[in-house]
Amino acid sequence: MNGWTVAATATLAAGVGTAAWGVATGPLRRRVVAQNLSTSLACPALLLLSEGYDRPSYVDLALLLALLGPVGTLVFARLLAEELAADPPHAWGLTYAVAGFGAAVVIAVCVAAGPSRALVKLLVVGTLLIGGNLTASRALSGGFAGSRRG
Amino acid sequence: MSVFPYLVAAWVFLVGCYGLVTSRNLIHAVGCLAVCQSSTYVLLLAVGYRDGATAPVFSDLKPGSRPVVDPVVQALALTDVVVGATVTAVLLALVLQISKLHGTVDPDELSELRG
Amino acid sequence: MTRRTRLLVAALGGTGLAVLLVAACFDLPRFGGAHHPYGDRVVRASLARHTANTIASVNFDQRAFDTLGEMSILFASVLGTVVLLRQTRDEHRAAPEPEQVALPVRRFALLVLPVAVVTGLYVIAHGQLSPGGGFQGGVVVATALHLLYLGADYRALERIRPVGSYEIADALAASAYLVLGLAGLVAGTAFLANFLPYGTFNTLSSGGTVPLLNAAIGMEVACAVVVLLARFLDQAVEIEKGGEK
Amino acid sequence: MDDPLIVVALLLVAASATAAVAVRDPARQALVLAVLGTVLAVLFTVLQAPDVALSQLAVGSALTPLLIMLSVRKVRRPQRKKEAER
Repeated sequence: MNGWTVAATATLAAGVGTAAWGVATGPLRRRVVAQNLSTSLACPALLLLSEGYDRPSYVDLALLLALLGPVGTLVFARLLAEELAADPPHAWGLTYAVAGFGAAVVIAVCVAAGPSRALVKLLVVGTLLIGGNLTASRALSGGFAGSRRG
Repeated sequence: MSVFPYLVAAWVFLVGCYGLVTSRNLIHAVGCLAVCQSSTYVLLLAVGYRDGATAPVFSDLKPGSRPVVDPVVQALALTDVVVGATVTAVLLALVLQISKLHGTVDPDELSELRG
Repeated sequence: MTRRTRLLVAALGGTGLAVLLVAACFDLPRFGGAHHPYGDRVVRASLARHTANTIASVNFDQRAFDTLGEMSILFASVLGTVVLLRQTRDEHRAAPEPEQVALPVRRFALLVLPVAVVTGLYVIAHGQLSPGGGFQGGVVVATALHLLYLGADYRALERIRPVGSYEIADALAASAYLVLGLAGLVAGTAFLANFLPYGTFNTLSSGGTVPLLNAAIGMEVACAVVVLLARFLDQAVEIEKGGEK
Repeated sequence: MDDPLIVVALLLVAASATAAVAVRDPARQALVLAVLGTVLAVLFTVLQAPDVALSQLAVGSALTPLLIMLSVRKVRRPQRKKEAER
């Protein structure tokens, strides 16, 4: 164990654990937000693990999650649009807090990596992570007009 | 403590089976089957783990510098994750056919229909 | 059998299974143990064949025949879905109404789509070096294309996705895998044996036939997932019960 | 087996698998299955299997939920039509 893996353990236990609880209980508007936040918390955890294990090739995992996590949330935003339109989620404070946490982790990992080719990949992951997180939240709270079908 | 991962795999499998048996909706049952599938990956990877080792991927690692985990079980699990998803798709296609033919996806109602 | 007796039987069987499973858990090798005879041999063989990603070496070289089996399951399940979800005579197609997508979501989807496709291709191409390979990259490419459905609308997806050609590509990729296997026979070794020069360790062209088989699987998986999702989208969005209007 | 990281990841998998079975509505179950996929990917990373984790991420985060949600939509649609006629 080193500092990075300790931070990853804390992120998983506190962050992803809470998200897993949130997705299993409560009204739909809470569940979709918890699903979105679970991916945007697991992605920094994967970055921390890649640094903790000293394996730069593990960054591919975070890259894929940053790309596909928001796609998964868009699936729910699109196909549950009618139910969500009736009871839209309002969790912007939480969303921004998680986005800020993700940004902090990306910056910390970037500083540890130093200027190199790996840095470019990390910055791409960070941009996708935060952009994807915010866009997915936007999509959940009324991104789709909820037409009859299509 | 050295059997905890195996016990988790067994728990996930049994929970999935419980869901399959008690399910009132065939789509939910397919989801439970996906849970059962994931237990096998947990078991396989737990068998292949080695304390303090890292992945046997040498693009960023000098061969021999660190102990590595067992790649055979990983190769087994890897292909099955993707193939399992397509098998899930076939099952969902069957559920859609059942729903079209009988207008319900509740297994209990379906067995009543058969008489 | 009533619901109650069924549950009773299941509870009985489940308890027995649970007892056996737990007993088996205690008989397994200790978690994290150092004794992995197959693993050690596979790693040595993979390094001898200049393949940096040992897992890719197992999948596409040392146990390529297994992957042929997995690939046929994949192919068969696509075939099954296509047959099950075809349009029947009492159904008709109704053109879906376009969805109103908020502008930031649409922009994000159209921006991420090429990035995701390139990432998928990168994951396939680097399969023999870093984590990844045809199975993972294929799914990423196929999922990325469906961002058009999620972020724009269904008709935009249909325009870039002629399902027929994806079906043909799927079959072609499956046969490419077989042909590469037979090429081993022609080259005088065995079916699916590695017959190309191994190349320099940790470069894109290393590993002999591994990158080629990897690319075939990548294409197969990508096309398979596109065809699968096309059938499901057809059912969920377009096809409706009732006669021709 | 003294690695708390592995224990946390295993507990998360056990908890979300239980939740995936306990949630009975298929659409809500798909949400839990998406989280289960992500948590499994983290567990595989912790068990030093990045290839399997990539597989699980690619399949679990978007493909499986999309398949299930499309099936849910198809199964529900005839019911909705009947309600509209009423």
